[in-house]
Amino acid sequence: MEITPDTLRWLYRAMLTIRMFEERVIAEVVRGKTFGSVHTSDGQEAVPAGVCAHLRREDYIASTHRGHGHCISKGVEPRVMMAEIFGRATGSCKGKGGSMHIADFSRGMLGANGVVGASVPTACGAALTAKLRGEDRVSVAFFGDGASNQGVVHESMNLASIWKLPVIFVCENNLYAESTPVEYSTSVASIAERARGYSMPGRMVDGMDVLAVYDAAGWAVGRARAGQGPTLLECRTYRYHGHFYGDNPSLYRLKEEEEEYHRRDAIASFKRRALEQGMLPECDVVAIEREVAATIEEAVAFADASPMPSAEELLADVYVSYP
Amino acid sequence: MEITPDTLRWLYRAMLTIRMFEERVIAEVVRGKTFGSVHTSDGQEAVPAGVCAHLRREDYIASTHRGHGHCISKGVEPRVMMAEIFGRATGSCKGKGGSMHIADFSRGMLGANGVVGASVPTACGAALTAKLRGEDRVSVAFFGDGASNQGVVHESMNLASIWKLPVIFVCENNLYAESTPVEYSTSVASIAERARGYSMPGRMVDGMDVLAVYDAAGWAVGRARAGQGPTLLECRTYRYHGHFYGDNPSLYRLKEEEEEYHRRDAIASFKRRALEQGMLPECDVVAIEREVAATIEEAVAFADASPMPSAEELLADVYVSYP
Amino acid sequence: MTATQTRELRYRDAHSEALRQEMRRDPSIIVMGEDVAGGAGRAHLGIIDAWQVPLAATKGLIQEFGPQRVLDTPISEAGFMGTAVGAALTGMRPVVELMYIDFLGTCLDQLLNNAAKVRYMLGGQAKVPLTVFCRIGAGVGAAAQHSESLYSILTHIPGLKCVAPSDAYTCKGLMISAIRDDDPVVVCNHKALLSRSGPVPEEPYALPLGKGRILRPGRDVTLVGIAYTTHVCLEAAERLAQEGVDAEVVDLLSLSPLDEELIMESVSRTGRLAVVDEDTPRCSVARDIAATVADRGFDRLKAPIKCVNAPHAPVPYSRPLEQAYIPSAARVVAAVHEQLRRK
Amino acid sequence: MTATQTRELRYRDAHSEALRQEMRRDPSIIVMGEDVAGGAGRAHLGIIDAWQVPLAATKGLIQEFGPQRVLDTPISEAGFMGTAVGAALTGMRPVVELMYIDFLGTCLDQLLNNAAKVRYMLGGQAKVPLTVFCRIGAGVGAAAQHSESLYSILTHIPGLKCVAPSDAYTCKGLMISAIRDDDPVVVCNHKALLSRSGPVPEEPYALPLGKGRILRPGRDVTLVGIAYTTHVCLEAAERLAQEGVDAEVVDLLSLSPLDEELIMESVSRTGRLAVVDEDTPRCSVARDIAATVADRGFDRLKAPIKCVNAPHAPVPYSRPLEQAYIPSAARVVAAVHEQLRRK
Ligand SMILES: Cc1ncc(C[n+]2csc(CCOP(=O)(O)OP(=O)(O)O)c2C)c(N)n1
Ligand SMILES: Cc1ncc(C[n+]2csc(CCOP(=O)(O)OP(=O)(O)O)c2C)c(N)n1
Ligand SMILES: [Mg+2]
Ligand SMILES: [Mg+2]
Repeated sequence: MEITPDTLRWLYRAMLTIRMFEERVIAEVVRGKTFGSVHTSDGQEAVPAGVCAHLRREDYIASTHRGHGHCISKGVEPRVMMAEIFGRATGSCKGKGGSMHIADFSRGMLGANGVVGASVPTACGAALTAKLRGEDRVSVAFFGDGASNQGVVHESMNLASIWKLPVIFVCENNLYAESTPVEYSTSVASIAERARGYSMPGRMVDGMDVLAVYDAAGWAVGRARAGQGPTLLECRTYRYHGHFYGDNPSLYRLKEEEEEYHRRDAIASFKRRALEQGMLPECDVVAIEREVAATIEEAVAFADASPMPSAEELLADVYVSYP
Repeated sequence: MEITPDTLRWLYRAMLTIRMFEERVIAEVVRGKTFGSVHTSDGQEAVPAGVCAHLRREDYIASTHRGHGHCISKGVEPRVMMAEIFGRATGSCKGKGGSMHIADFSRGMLGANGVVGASVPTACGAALTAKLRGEDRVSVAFFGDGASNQGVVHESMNLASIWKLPVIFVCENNLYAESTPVEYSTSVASIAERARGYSMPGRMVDGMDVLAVYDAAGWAVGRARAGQGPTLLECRTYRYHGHFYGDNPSLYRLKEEEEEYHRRDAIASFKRRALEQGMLPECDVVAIEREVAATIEEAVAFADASPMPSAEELLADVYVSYP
Repeated sequence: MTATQTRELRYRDAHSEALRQEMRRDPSIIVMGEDVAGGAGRAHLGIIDAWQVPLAATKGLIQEFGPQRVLDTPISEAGFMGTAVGAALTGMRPVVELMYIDFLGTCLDQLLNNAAKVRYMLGGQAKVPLTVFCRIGAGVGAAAQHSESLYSILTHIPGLKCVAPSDAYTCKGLMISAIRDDDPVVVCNHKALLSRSGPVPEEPYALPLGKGRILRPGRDVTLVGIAYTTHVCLEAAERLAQEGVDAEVVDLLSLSPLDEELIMESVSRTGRLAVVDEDTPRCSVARDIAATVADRGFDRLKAPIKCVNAPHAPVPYSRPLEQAYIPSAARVVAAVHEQLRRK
Repeated sequence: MTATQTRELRYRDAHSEALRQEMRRDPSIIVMGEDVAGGAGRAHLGIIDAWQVPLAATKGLIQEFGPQRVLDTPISEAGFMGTAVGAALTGMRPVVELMYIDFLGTCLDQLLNNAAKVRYMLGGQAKVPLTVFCRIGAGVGAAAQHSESLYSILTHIPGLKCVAPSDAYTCKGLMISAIRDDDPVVVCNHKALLSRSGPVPEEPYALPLGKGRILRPGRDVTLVGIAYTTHVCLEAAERLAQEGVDAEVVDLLSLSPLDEELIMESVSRTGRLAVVDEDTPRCSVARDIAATVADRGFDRLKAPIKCVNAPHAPVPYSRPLEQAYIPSAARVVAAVHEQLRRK
């Protein structure tokens, strides 16, 4: 698949924003600026970046409890995300959703979702809307290896197949669901193989290689836009931190495995390759790194300066109208 | 697979009992002896008979809304079934369950279930018990083509696979779920193909041919007893009546299709073959036919003569103890 | 507009008419569910009609609106309910059939954690104009898994609305309101009412969500009914009238929002309340209403509040047991007698 | 047997101890759930310990009882709940962890239509000795999908039992009873209590299902609390005491069966009732109790019955909102003030 310098810059910026955002979120958790737990996606950056590089603003995505990377890749501003995680009135959900429920409908980001597997049919529904309206919008369902065993995911894939919905099922197989290894929980060597049971194409991709993801996603998105129906992509990836910040993954992961994935770090390897092969000039890379660092700084400053939600928010927006 | 004359007689008796039971149930519905709707399984006799021929009394089965054939094949007495359908105190469930909830734990029949797909994990649980206890009991989950799209069926197959449960998934594909044809609802040419996604063997069988079913089931039951884990069998079959008695299937089925399956009738073709090939002497066949007719007569007489449940039953057996 | 014609229509036909008229009005309305267009996609075989059971609510829709708007689903309640929520979030107005409310557990997560919460937890940026309709109630020998009322669970959930029409007129009007409403609404249709006829205007009309109505004015006791039990209340009121007891019958219609004002106003006149509810008693709508009145209406109460519910038990199959299960006029009368003994 | 030693134990550890002691006693007890033995089957890699979050309820069990009895499941709540029901029907005593009660909707069908009904609808030939434990409650910033109480839904369902321990002592005793009981029991553990310590006997002991307890005797008003809100009631009682109001605090413990006698007896002495319940108000346990008393205890009531619930809204994330969401002692005191104004 052809790739323009603009796209290369976009990919690097997206991945780096995710990485720096997640690292900063952890720092802010430690500083006590957040409530509850956060599930960070650093390590997995190549998947949302490589997929969302093909999406337009009006395309849809539906996300998971580990959704920061999806949001950023779909264009949600880090400042409203950080403010949301800080529980502030300026957050994307006015502070009422938090890390697990960031959404921005103006960007086609239909929401992170804390119930494993539950957002997959949401993506199908958005795809149905697009199809019924005759628009060429597509919809992406991100979900984990653990989610692949949820019944609703099976139901969604069957439905998407028989209705030929323009949806891309992106399974981020980071080898674990909390502490449970995928080879224990999942009765198939590659989750992509399950695609056959739905008569849709499936492909396993190296989720640490953003260009490989970009490539596969381009194919899948192209199929969806052309009315050829759904595709299942399984991206093998790895989360660098625990299931949530505070979880100690060394209780269930081997050091060697962690090291291997760090060696294959999506951002470092992409940068190396881009520079070595002259795909991107060093000045671009440096500029992006500066820019991203500034964006994250600004996001935190914005969040920090924002007020908490006002008391009326407790009862606001339960309904459009009631009675 | 070797087959003894005893087994041949058993198969014929089982199939014929189902057929005559179902035909009589319909007559009794018309006579107003039953409440609610009944889902008859005539036409599909070869599947429960061919499968249950391999089961011992202590093996388990879990069934569906269309469960009469499963019950009969697992040894539940027609008289307690008929009494149950008549809502009598002598029914297998004291008249409290009705057609959709016939069960007989003393025969390993864990219950028909009115929620599509919902009894499939029940069968897995029974298989788990057997496995944990180191017994060589097996468990059969009967379900329909429509049920195959239920999430809980996916979850059950994955679970059975990773735990290597001694369970046989028997999908009775009668081509329709209510009025919805399987080729519309189900995203795969053969449901048996989905077995790959669970790393278990799957096989499609002619469900109108009791010996073919017997053969495949023997293999699957053998695997389960030998600790080799689950198997998926898809049996192509046909229900002669509507979804329930009162439904008019000609609204959604073609006459030619109905005729084709009637031509391939499991009982008639088995009888023809058994007589032609000398597998069974005619006198045996006639004796079985007489015997079955008498069993059904007696079942109705028993049901008819039985009392309705007493008023205390309304509140009995909600709990073992409460408080 | 000419004056509206009113005809006798069965409850089930009033339901279909509401759906059809709304679909004509608004092209963003789609219908989804099992067998809503049985045989969909088989037009090439000459099979295009909707299935006719159990409610026949969608009969004929596929002919008029085509398979794009009348979507047969696989038996995948969570999947299609979730898909409907996704479609609702992005601009469609899905109307989903869940055949029997007993199947709620197969898709509750999508209603509870998605449809009901998404607007709130996303800070108001989303809305879910979803309508779900389903059958409730015992009385047709359908046994434990096809006879429940269960609306108490839906009423419990913030973010959902829930209505239960009691006749053909309210069936049409509430269905139309549910479809037009921008929040998720569950419409509960009682099986025992489906074939009852009543006068229904031809023109579309919307009855407000959150409003009950007084079907029979009275001075001595307020009887509140829900769907089928409204008719039980009316029958009890007749019997009480013969004893000289003048019962007021409130037809609840809307379970969430609750028409507290109507109930309070009635009880403040009668001083006695009995709520008749076919759902099982614990945490039921009946007890919810009783508790509301035991707080706000305490000073007006002349007698204990009575709840007449189904027993704390599943629904039995055998007819005599099933008949004993359903709240009866006799039980309502007995409850009122208890209240009056304290005069 | 020597006299039982009592130590200070955290609520969470009391829970684990109950499970461990029962598993030692009865080999038919198995544990199932997500990450109950995180890393199960990886003994060859030296990874065999149970995961430590969120409750650490199963920590160490796999070492003692092995992967045959401590079964990590895929994320398939309906599948493993249904499997547990099947195992229970055939002689095992499964203890299932459903991490958060908010996930109820993913497996409700198996609880509602199978676990709860199967005994009744099969005419008493089956029993389902199943225990489910789950986390409830807000207060830890877990937002709308991980903070609900929802036990009102379980209480609604005939065939299920439901308990909510309020401290380490009741946590151990009720967990043991739930496991020993032959009916399906759901044990609700409130997150805010998990790390609180209290005296717990070493020996196994069973507290009866269906019994509450009086934690503080009083004459003027009965405050009923559930799990965490029991502590809210105690705090409110302290504050009221300073005003000379003597509140009795009932710790409900068992939601189904309900200890009606205890509540009736208390209210018949105090004449006033306030029920404090973190679940949302409509069709809640609070209103259920209020309705029961509004019938059976009517003659003893001196004031309106008050229910102090969470609002009819999902749980918000941001701390100030979340704090306002949870019923507070201040709200309880205000409710009692309203009752007393009528003296
Ligand atoms: C229905 C449901 N069950 C359980 C959980 C608890 N839980 C949260 S994340 C998680 C693991 C998810 O694994 P996976 O899908 O692989 O995503 P990952 O965390 O690896 O990104 C679990 C079990 C939940 N949120 N929802
Ligand atoms: C969860 C659930 N959804 C819907 C129904 C209504 N229903 C009863 S049987 C049936 C069709 C089942 O089709 P299939 O699994 O193929 O079995 P068959 O009736 O053909 O034997 C449906 C939709 C139900 N009982 N349970
Ligand atoms: Mg994972
Ligand atoms: Mg079928």
